[in-house]
Amino acid sequence: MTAGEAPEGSGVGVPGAGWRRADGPPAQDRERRRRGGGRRGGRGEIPMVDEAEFTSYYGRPVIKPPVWKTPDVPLYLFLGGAAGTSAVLGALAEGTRRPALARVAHLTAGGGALASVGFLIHDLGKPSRFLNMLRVLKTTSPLSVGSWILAPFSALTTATAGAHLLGWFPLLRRFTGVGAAVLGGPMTTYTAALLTNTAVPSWHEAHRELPFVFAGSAMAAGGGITMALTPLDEAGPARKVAAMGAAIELAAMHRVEHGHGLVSEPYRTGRAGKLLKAARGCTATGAGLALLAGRSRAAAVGSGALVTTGSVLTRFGIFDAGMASARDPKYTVEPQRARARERDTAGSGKAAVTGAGP
Amino acid sequence: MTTISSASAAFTGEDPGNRLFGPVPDVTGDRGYADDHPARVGFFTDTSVCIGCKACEVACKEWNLLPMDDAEGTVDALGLTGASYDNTGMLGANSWRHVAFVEQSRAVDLPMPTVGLPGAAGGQRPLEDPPVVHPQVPASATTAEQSAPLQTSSGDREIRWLMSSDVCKHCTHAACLDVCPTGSLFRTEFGTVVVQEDICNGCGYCVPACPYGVIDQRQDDGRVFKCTLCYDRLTDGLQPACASACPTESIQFGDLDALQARADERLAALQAKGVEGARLYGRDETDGVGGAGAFFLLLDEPEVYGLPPDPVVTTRDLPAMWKSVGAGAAMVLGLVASAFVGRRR
Amino acid sequence: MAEAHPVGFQWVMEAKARGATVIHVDPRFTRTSALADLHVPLRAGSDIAFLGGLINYVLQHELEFREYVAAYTNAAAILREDFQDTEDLDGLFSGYDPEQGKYDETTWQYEGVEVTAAAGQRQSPKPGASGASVGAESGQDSDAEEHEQGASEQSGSGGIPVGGKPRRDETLQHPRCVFQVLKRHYARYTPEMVHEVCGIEPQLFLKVAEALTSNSGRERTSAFVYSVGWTHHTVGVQYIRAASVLQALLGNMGRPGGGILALRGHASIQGSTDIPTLYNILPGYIPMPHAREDASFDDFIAEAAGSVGYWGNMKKYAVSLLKAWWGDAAQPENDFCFGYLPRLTGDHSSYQTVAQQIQGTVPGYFLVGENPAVGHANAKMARLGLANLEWLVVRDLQLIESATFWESGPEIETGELTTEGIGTEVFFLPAAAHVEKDGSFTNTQRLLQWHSQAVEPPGDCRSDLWFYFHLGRLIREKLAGSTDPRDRPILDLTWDYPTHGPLAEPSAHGVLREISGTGPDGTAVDGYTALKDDGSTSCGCWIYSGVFADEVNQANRKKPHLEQDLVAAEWGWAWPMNRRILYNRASADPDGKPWSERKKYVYWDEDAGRWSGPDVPDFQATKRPDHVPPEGAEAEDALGGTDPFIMQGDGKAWLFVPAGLADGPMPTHYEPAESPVPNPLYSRQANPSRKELRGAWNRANPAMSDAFPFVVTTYRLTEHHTAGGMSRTLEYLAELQPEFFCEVSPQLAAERGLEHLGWATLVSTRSAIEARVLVTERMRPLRVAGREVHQIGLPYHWGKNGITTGDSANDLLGVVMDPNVHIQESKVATCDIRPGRRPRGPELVEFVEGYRRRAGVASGRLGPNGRAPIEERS
Amino acid sequence: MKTWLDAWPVFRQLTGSDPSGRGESVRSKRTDTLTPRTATADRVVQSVCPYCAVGCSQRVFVKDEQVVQIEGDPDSPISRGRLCPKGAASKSLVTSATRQTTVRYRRPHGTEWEDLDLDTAMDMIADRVLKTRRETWQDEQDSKPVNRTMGIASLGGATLDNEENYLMKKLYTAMGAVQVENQARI
Repeated sequence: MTAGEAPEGSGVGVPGAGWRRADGPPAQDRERRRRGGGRRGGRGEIPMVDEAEFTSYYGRPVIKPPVWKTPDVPLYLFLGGAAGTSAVLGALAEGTRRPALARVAHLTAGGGALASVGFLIHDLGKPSRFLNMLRVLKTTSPLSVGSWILAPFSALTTATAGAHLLGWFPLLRRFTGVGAAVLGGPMTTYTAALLTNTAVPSWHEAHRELPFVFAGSAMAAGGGITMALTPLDEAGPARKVAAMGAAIELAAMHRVEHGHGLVSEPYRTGRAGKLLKAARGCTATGAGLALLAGRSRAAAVGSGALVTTGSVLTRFGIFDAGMASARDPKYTVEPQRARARERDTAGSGKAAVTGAGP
Repeated sequence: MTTISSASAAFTGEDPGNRLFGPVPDVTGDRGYADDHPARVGFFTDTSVCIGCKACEVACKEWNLLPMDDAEGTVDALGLTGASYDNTGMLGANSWRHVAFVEQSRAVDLPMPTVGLPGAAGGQRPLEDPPVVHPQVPASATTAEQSAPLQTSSGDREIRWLMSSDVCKHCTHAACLDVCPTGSLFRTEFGTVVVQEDICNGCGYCVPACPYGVIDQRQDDGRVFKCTLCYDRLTDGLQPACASACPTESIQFGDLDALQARADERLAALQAKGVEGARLYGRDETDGVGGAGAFFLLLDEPEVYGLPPDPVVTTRDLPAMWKSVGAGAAMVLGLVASAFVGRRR
Repeated sequence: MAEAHPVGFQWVMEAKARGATVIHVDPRFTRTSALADLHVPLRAGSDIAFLGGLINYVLQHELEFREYVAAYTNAAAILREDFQDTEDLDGLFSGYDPEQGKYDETTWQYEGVEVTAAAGQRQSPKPGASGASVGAESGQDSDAEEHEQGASEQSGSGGIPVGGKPRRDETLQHPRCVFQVLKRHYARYTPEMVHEVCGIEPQLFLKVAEALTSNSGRERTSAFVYSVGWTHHTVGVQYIRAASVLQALLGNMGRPGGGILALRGHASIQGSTDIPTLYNILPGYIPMPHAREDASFDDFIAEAAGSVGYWGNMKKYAVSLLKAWWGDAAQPENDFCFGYLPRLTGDHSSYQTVAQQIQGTVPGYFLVGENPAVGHANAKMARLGLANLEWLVVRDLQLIESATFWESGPEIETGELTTEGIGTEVFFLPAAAHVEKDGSFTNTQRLLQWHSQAVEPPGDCRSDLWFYFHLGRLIREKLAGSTDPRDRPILDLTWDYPTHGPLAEPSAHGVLREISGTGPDGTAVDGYTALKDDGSTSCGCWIYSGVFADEVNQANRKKPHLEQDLVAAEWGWAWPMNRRILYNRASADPDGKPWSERKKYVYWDEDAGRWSGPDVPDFQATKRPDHVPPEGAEAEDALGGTDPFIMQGDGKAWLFVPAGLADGPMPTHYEPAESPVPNPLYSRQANPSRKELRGAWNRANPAMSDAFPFVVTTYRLTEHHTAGGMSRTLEYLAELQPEFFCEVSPQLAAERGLEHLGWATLVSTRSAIEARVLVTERMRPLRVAGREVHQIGLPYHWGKNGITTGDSANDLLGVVMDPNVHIQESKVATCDIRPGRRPRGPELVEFVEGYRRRAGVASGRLGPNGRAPIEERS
Repeated sequence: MKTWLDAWPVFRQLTGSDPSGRGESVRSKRTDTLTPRTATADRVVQSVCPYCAVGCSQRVFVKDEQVVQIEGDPDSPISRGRLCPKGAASKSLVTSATRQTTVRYRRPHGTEWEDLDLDTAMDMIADRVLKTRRETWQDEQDSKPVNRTMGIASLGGATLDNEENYLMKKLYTAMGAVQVENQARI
């Protein structure tokens, strides 16, 4: 057999033809004893997937699961949303002479913003360099744009909240409140782009719905908190906002949980599934109670609490679902393999990623 | 003085200059470097000649003074992974090169030797002429143009032991670079993607953004690390450490266009020899990341090596994301305002 | 080769790029196999059956390179009538003495030509010597307790002196000519026999035979590459012989792209045999004198020199060496201080020494950059030897297991030894690294390359040059006034090397210059041809002579290869005389013309009147190809124009070895000392003249024992280095292969319930070790002798110290040696394997003792402090 | 003011040629002054790898009398500048933290290592060599002259230089020690 000649009897040209992993039982078809527990928050055990329907490299993740820590980031998402809505509520309450609601809303917004910044900085690998967030302004980075929203927003809301507490500069309070309100809108949804603008399959595929989930969740949270803390007579708008928020959150979340085929699965299974189920329960009952909240303070507090907890659980649920979909190679490989196969068969102009395969 | 709007492709979605997605002939120029910037350089890793010796892993760690880690990136820990001879496990903050090992086999009925039982003709048998040999091929022939098929027959089975040295892809559209909020990740004058360790504050956004799972956060340090394509060596005109060490020149360093031409030749040669499954990965500039600065010749599906089959930079969908973010924000403002309309209650 | 010599493997990849076919023969599918075109899995220990099969294939189908074989080999030489082959005596050659377990080579001679007994047993009566050699005292030397006499100690490892030219039948038809003897010897090595012995399917074997023969001849050459996979056997030397016979038959020797390349495992292992810290040879492969025969210097020279070939100049080389060592004290009257040399009385190789150490008769031991506690076969035996010394000096970079055996050795864990009980006084002197000292390494292509000092050694670290120079200086100072004749050799030594630098480091350049040799006027000589036997020249090692020609350290030449041709003659310096391919006269036909334009290398240039080509001719430059030596000519003058193998007594490549080998003139398949299957060719199971060492510390697994049904073979990994002292202590290498593992096939894993990444215990009559299990299809069961034989792979790098630690594979292996060079058989043995970790502490001793009982082997219990007597051959 | 503003990448984005902030505008001062340690080394020395017998050439870079980098030497016809994992780890071998730099001594039956200065150690070793040599000297064996000692043995590694081997063989033989072995045989 001189060189250059295909070995006889093999002549199969199809890529991967007949080749399969050697008989030796690779690591993934039995639980592997790994040294020590998982690494940072939540990465934990490399999941063992049976490899029947797709190939992976010994069951290892293809992309890297996010290094963001729990509870820091989910809380950062929740507080940012709540603060954003509260800021808007506060400004409008100020404008429609609802002093109690305005005070509660502005205090929630200021506190929420500060806590949100605190968690963001705490999650940084090098917290001492948090100012580098304002070193550049990159439209390609939701976190850069977000930082340029969060920084002024938290400055304005803390100023407004401070003015409320100390009673100084009532007129200035009105302007900072309006400023905060304007930024309050984006505050509720930029964090969605933060999650969706990654390679994490379950987040990326839902990049059109997640902003609306975050918007709804933020309204539910902001409305819920202010509703609970404000006397019934002034809490009307808060109640409405909470109810509307809950509705949007439930609707949008349903799309996310079912609308994207395989990559929606992590939202329905495992820890994320349980969290989101609980979240749905809380939000739904909270919204129901909100209808009665107009009449009894207890109902208002109950509804507010429920809706807010629903919002928090939704954030944690979405976070866990993303982590699960990143750790399991199946969610990255299968959709991409399907996409590549479609394109190959369609023979569309765009050459397949895998170059001129035979 | 350019206006901010030119950076607004991310918002508006019109992206004539392919600033977010699609092929970019001169990515270095697009990132603001003067016209006389060096040519874009990169790696072509020809896994068909890789002998899995891991010299690249050691040379990289020695040059960049990286800490020891086990297959999960846990510093100063040791662990047998059971993944054939790969105990590095994956690319990470402390392993900027990772040699993957995949053992494959298939049954084949043992073919009789091509020539009938020799010995019929006495003495020296006439020899069919061997393939043309190029006597003047220089001593340092870099590519193995016509090496023989890659699966080795071993008794009644054919065994293939795939080995491949994985590295950061230095993408044309690098998601890690796009999402980095501090400007630590940047495009160098050589067209490579590098983390500026004096800027990175460890926000970790680049880690889930990378479609290949390359960059990672170092546990006890907080910052992220990845292959810099030996940016410091390049400034002095030196070849990267891994490419200098690689005994069989499986890792080839050079100008990207020269490497792409050489890779096409190599692929054609292998396919002509009937090497099944040979394909280039990351060479095509119309792929999801606009072509990679470090691309590969693989012998099987990318996912067999742990690589994504059809990676797309997340920045491609960013305009759509900003749209729905904007819509969501407006909705919130609108609905909250609507909550104040109507009778005061 | 890709595993242990990866950077050398780039040249295999270059050859493959130019269309070469790469065939890898190995029990295991390794990283080399992954890049080869063909992997031939064979049973460890059956290589001679495989190579014999190829020889038989070549002879049966008349595929040998006929003109080459007729002109350049001893194929035509006719043997004596009383020679009998293993085919006639069922596995023995004629002349075997069962009690001594040794051969008498007289019946192997060429007919009508006496081989001076230098190579044979001294006690065999030597017929009247014809030719120039002066007969040594003849007479039967029959005292029974004659020390074990390995024939090879006599001959060093250079060519064997043969008294003149044998009778030849150029038609190669004579029934007793070497060619026909060879044909009969290998007639039974058919493809079916190869399948029976090696487990290689006949079609696969024919594929290899076809590829090898079609790629040899005038137009094309094939090369063999081997390493310790061949040498670590009780028939190791015969493995290499089989490849030499095959390559000589195919005409691949001395030609570009041909030959046999030994891939040696250490930076200067070739240097360590050229300038040998070995017991049986002096620098330049001059044999160490033996106690009995060499009453006089001339006898010693006569025995070792023979009359034909370059060994004929033995006296010039020996005199020059003695002058280099003892300078002015060496005069013709005192045979140039020949009497100062200590004499050998038999086999003093490393394992014999360890056996003596265990008896406590060897008080002092120097370990210089070696780690026997992990790297020696039967590492437990080595540790017991260390425990019974008086004093031990260890020089190394790290605290290796051989230095800390008294504190953390495995025997401390089992209680066989106690720290307080071990009386060895241990000095650990830190050594300088390769960048902290000047010096030369000799690589596996005989190339001397200089490494220069980059930085001073830190702290107490010193080079070994420093250590031995100053040790010698101290000893000489302490003996300064002595009148005891025993001390003369030390005091007369030339030991005045200039020192330099803050640490008083002796000049390595100066030492290399002494090695290269100086002429009468004290200036450096150009090469060994300038050496005289009248004491006017001095030369530390004749084969290195010329490395300092023109007072330039040729080993330090660093001319970039891109400014030279492919031979790159101006990089470093290859011994001898910077020649790169040995015996390259054979790359031209008998008339001096290249065999083919494609393989043109060294050829006779008629008008220039000399041999020329890209390499230094391995021949007298102006000797015409048709030169016929005059009657009675001496040394190289006795070689004709068609005698390329200038070191051999008859100038030919030996298909048949008339003298010089302890276990037969032709390679014959014998089973390894520990084998699960019977020898299908002869009733003789293993090599009849193998060297054994009996004692409680070195029990042997009985052949075909049910207690030890599996074959185990050891090997190295790319990421680690021998006993691990230079790799398991480094972070970046330790993490690449972090744990000791064994490789088993899925079938064996299923049969014994072994789990991937689980633990396994391997047991032999020596000890039991534990390893992680890697189940892989790269290990395959083979059908051998009608039954399925499983093979287990064990890398042997691990030990107790360093970043990655584990049990040592060498604890499993015993010591049984090749009779010629006393190398241990560590590439094939038998063992048992079972899931789970091994017993700890004293239970381990009981556990292994249980196995010995079940296998019917004598007890392995040790006396106090691990002592146990050496048992004579029962 | 101008220089302070210039130091702020956002300003450079707005005014420079890299508005998206992904290249030239976000470079830090350290990035602009990056140089490899081979360029700032005091000297380069050609050496040969101490591991296997292929004999790959190495370039050793030294800075302030410390080895800062060891990599392949492109001039070598054998290795053409390439190295294997062990050869590439030569810098770790030379600068390993666990490398011993002081003499260690264990007294007979001792339970731990003690310190000893080098000159004393050398002197003690020389005394022991002479003592053992005297005690185990053999003038002859079976009435044949041997003039040797079987009491001193040596096992040298094969990473020793030729010059070191030469002095060892020369000294041992002159002392009468014959049990001199090395890794070439095992």
